[in-house]
Amino acid sequence: MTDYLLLLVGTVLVNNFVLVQFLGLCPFMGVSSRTETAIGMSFATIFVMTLASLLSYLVTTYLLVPLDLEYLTTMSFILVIAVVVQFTEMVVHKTSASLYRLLGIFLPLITTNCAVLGVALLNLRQQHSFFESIIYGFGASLGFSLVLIMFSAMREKLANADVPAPFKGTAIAMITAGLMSLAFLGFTGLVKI
Amino acid sequence: MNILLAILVLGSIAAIFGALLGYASVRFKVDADPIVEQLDDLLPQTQCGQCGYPGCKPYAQAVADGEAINKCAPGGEDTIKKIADLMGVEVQPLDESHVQGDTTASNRPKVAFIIEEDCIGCTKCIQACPVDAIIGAAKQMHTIIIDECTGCDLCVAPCPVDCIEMRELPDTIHNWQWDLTSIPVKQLD
Amino acid sequence: MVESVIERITRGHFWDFHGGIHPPEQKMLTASKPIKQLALPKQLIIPLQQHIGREGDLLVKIGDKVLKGQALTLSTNPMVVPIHAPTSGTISAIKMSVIAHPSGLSQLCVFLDVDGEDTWRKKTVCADIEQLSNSEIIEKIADAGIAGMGGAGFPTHIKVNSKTDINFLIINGAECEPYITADDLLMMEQSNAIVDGIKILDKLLTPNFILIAIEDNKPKAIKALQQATAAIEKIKVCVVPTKYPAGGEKQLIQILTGQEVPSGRLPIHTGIVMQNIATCFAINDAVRHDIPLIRRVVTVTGQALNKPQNVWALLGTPINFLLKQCDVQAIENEQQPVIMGGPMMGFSVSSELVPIVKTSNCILVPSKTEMPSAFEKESKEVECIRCGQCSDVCPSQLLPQELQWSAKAKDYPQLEKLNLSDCIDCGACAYVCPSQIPLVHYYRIAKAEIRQQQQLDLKAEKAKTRFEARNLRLEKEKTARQEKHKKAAAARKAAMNIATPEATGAKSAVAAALARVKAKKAAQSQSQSQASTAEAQKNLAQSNELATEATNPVDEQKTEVAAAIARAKAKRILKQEAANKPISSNEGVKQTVTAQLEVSQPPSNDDKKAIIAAAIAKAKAKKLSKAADAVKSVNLAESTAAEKAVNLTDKKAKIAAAIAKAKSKALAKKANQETPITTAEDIHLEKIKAVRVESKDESDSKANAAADKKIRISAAIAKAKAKKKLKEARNLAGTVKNNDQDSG
Amino acid sequence: MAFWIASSPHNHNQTKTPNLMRLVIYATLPGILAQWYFFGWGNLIHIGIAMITALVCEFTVLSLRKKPIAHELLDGSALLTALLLGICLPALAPWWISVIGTIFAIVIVKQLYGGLGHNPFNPAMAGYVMLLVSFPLQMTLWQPPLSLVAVDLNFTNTLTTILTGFTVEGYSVEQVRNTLDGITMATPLDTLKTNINQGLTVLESLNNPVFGDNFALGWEWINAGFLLGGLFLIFKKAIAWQTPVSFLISLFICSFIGYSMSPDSSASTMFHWFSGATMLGAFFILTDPVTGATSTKGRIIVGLLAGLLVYLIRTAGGYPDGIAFAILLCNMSAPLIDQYTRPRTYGHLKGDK
Repeated sequence: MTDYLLLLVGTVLVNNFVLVQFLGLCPFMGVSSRTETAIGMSFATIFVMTLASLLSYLVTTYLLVPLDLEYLTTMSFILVIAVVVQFTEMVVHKTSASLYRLLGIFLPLITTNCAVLGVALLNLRQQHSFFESIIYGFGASLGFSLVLIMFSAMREKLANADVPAPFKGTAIAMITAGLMSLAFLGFTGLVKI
Repeated sequence: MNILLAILVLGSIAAIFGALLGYASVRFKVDADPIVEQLDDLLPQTQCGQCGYPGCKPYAQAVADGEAINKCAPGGEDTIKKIADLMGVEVQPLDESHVQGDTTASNRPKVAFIIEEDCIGCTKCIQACPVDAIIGAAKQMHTIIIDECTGCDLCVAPCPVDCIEMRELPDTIHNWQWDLTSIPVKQLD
Repeated sequence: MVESVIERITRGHFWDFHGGIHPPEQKMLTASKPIKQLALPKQLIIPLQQHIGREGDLLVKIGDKVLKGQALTLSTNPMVVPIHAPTSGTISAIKMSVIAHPSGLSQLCVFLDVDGEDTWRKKTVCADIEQLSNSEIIEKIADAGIAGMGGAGFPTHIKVNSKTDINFLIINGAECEPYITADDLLMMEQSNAIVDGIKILDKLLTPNFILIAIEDNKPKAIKALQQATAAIEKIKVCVVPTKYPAGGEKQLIQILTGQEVPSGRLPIHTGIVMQNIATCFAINDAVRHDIPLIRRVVTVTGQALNKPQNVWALLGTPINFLLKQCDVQAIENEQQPVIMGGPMMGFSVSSELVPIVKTSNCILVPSKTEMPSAFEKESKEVECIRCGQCSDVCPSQLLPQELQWSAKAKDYPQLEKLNLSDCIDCGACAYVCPSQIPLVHYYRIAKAEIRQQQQLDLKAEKAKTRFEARNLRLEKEKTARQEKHKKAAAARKAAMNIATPEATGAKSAVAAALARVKAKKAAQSQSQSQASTAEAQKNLAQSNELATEATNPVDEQKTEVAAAIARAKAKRILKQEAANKPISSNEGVKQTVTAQLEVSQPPSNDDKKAIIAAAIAKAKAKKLSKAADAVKSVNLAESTAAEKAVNLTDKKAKIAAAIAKAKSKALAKKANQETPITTAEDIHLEKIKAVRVESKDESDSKANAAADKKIRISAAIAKAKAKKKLKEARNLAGTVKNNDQDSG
Repeated sequence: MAFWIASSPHNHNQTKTPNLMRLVIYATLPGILAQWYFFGWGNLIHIGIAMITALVCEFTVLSLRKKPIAHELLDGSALLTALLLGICLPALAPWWISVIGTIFAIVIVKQLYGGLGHNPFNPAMAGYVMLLVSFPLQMTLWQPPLSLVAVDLNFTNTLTTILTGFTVEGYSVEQVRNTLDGITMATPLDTLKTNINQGLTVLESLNNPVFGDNFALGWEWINAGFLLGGLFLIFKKAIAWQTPVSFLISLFICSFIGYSMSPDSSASTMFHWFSGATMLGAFFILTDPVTGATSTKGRIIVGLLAGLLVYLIRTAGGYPDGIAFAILLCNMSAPLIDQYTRPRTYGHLKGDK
């Protein structure tokens, strides 16, 4: 139990996917201009990443390994992720039309969120068990969501700031992300994995 | 043999997922959202036709069908930005070719004004007005209902005697915008 | 609940509101001096609108002599409060003048040259108010022109005419703004009159409790009112702690009752009514002594004055008069702020001619040492450091700094989310801001813009519906027209089938039609009847030629036959037109000549009908306009007496117009000309309702009756004419159809 | 006499931001004096260098942006940033450390966001963290308290060490850092962490002279100095009391829980309060209004969060002191906290925004 908790804390804070491992930067920059959108994106990503790491574990363990087809890992993972994202898109479209419009292109683009493929591949590399995979996927997406929402709140505040013209928009957002990353270094060594 | 197996495995995964998605698309079917109405709500409703469409609703329809979003001159950049947000496309600068008249002069709202001595009662402006804000009959002097005029200036061009001009609405205490610098200060001896 | 509130109050325990500040009070400048009676100024400038609502209708004109207390405007609407002549004199001008408004804009004002005699109009003093019914009292309050004298200027007679159960009547004597002592002095000197006013309010509203709230920095006023109300169980004098803005309506309610007025609602919805001290005094004057609201106590204060004190100022007194009375120290080459109201919420005036109005309680002329920030030419604003002092002092518990960011970014949805509309403009945030940001100013601009945006949205919505209605109408007309064209085409086809088979080629038919058109055109002009015959003959020849050209040159005989037939037809047409001529000329005489002459469309069946309809409508319109003019003149001449009559004529005119409309519709069946017709009617309706006022003759009520009659007659005539026309048109249509059949 | 138009309110209580900044700078004096007394001139020299750099940076950026220079240069905010950074730096760190740190703090963390009032991160702490991550060696050149130092660290010696790396007599920094016993010194927090990792109990490690008689030689007095200054600021209403109070309580509770669970491997509550930069962070950095939360509730939450983070990083993290990181993390979360702790407006029901 403690192990699982440590794994969770480790993935959320210490090895944060966005600020420490620099994965999933595209949606991190793309959908963080408004908190509402960021929260919606967070839920979608948590859903996708958890489900994708679960499914990819199943596919590897029960299909690819027995059949000696490990070289198909990446391909089949992409397939899994694409399906999960597509499914999520439909659900979001059905449940919240406004969120669907707010997320726009970034919703289908979760497919190309490298954090999703990353979590599946890292699960494989670190030889996580079934539950570990799920927790790792969940923790990674939770960490992603945490910083995404915080970042969006900061960007809303920044929208009113008197930023010099060349640094307006994405530039200052990148600098902010860098400073956040700096702050997250404080968690180094918190959990020894 | 190995390749066949690979194809088979991938194919079967794809087939299963495909079936799943197919079911989901039926299960979570969404009716097309009334985007035209939303677009129409964003447009300023001056019905000026500067976009090249006969009114705001037709332009909203056209935007929904893929027309450029930057043709609404009265709405200006605010409207373009809102449409861009709604349509999920990039903000574009206003298409200058669709701007009629002198928009640089001031942003104050204007309404049409008929110089009544010059009016010959030709009814041409009545036919041009998109919101029926001009009253008058043939050979009778026409006049503008100021409250209904949207300031689209569509009636200016058809007038054969050039008796219509666009005038700024006067400042009153009801529409004053707290511009303290504009207050004339008088000397007190 | 109510009991516990009262218990707490009797124990001297009050609730507290969030935030608040303690600016330097400076009330000692004027608090110890009695209210001074001033000499009469030379001229008074009385704005027509001194309250929230609309201007009343003027009752006087330039040159009129008025007596003190005489009404200058008339209230025709509950939101209109009349104004009165503050003293006797002559109306010297009625023109735009700078009014007491932060914008420094002008509004219509009555200029009264004071004659110095101060003669009252006849007063009917009411000895016993118990004999008056509530509605009589309310009428007296309304006629006296009383509007809330604390600042907003809401018409008092609306506020006291409440149907709901009133729990608390709160009399606001808090006067929390620094410097101002007008209510304080009034309470000291006129406590009995104020209590009498409160009794009248008690009679009107029958509240469970009456609370008089006074800040604890006014011990003399508290004492005076406590003595005056000692005998009355229901009235409680509440001594509230001094804190700005304790005198704000919502804040005072919270202090006394612990209740909050829900956002967007009025205190009356929670069973609370609040009245100002000065308003109570004015109510007593109006109801008991028949003195309308023509004067008020004004605190003239500030260290730039040598003799600051409270004065009884007549409404309309220009501030330069007051400043001179209080001995202002003019500073050379220095721009001196003169503030109407207190230092926190008052506004600086732009002209020395700004008059005292019902809501002006203070004229503040600060010196540079006492209020340096009021003299600053350039804003010392620096960036907000989010210190949060503004949110600590905000009595509405808003987040002023976040509002400020959003206001600067013009993010209006966010501003509404942050409840900008609940800001009461008290200025506490700007007072404490270490970055010296003029927060309230930002909010005011944002509020004004939000309000305008809302109006624009409303206008856009209206424009949209109008546009859609227009489109619908145009669409209908189009389909109707198409339908008719189809019918006509079908009729022609049928006619062609019946007619002799190969006698005429299509082209000769066209030629014949052309000839017909020309012949008709010629025939229509009465004066040129001779010429028209000649022309018709010429046309005949032309049609002949045309026919010749049209037919196949190979078969000459056929051509000749065809030409002959065409000629014959043309002749017949000519005859026909000649027969028609008298009718049309008659029409021309009967109707307006212009209407007929300009019509020059090809006389197809439908168009003819339409032309006739247009003519009728036009004629009618003219008649109506004449009637309308008469109505207008009547309206001007006898504005009060004739009003009902005007309404009557208005109604009649409307009916006539409606009849005409219905008829023209039936006739024209939505032909091309409908748009101008309906709008023509609109214009006259519009005119009758109210348009420009320019009349030369002053007719009396007889004229009114005459106008009435005229309209009726004109309606009758129009009806008759329309009937006749209809018949004629049918005949005409019949003949034309016959012609067509013949020619075919 | 002419009329002058202005918007209400016409009155103002005449407080000014520069005055506020100056007050905060004065309030650091007791702490700085204690620092000088126990650790010599090092930090004062760094403060000086940082202040000069800060003014130069501000001047450059403001003139590039064509902003009113005199107005903003003298508002005291840049000086305060430099002061805080200078206090935090190791006394014997080379001069360019404070120069780089200040440039980063002023130019990137403050001015790129638009200057005073717009920066989401505390410039001094961001600069410090950047230095700590980029120059770990120089940033751990801690100097033992003067009473334990073998070399006589007078003003000139310190100055030459900072500028050249050697004292006038030619001792290197490493030699200077050796105590009389010839042991290289670290801060008490550092020492404690290393010792615990090596399996020593707290009691055993407290024998180290660096801890002095109470918790941490010298540091306790520096913290006391900053506590004094902080209380002065609260008394003058220059800072909000909620943040430091909730931060100290949170840190107290966390360390108390830790201490009562395993007294051998956890430092006492008072050790946490009076070592490292606890008081400086609590009263001078966390309370920075620009980067903190604005509502009362938000301030309390930020304080609690900071206390927890400081404890976590100090006890379990890779860095000896967690104040700077904790503050940056709090800066990050402040806007979000603000969004969810908006007070109920008058006349609105709870939850009805």
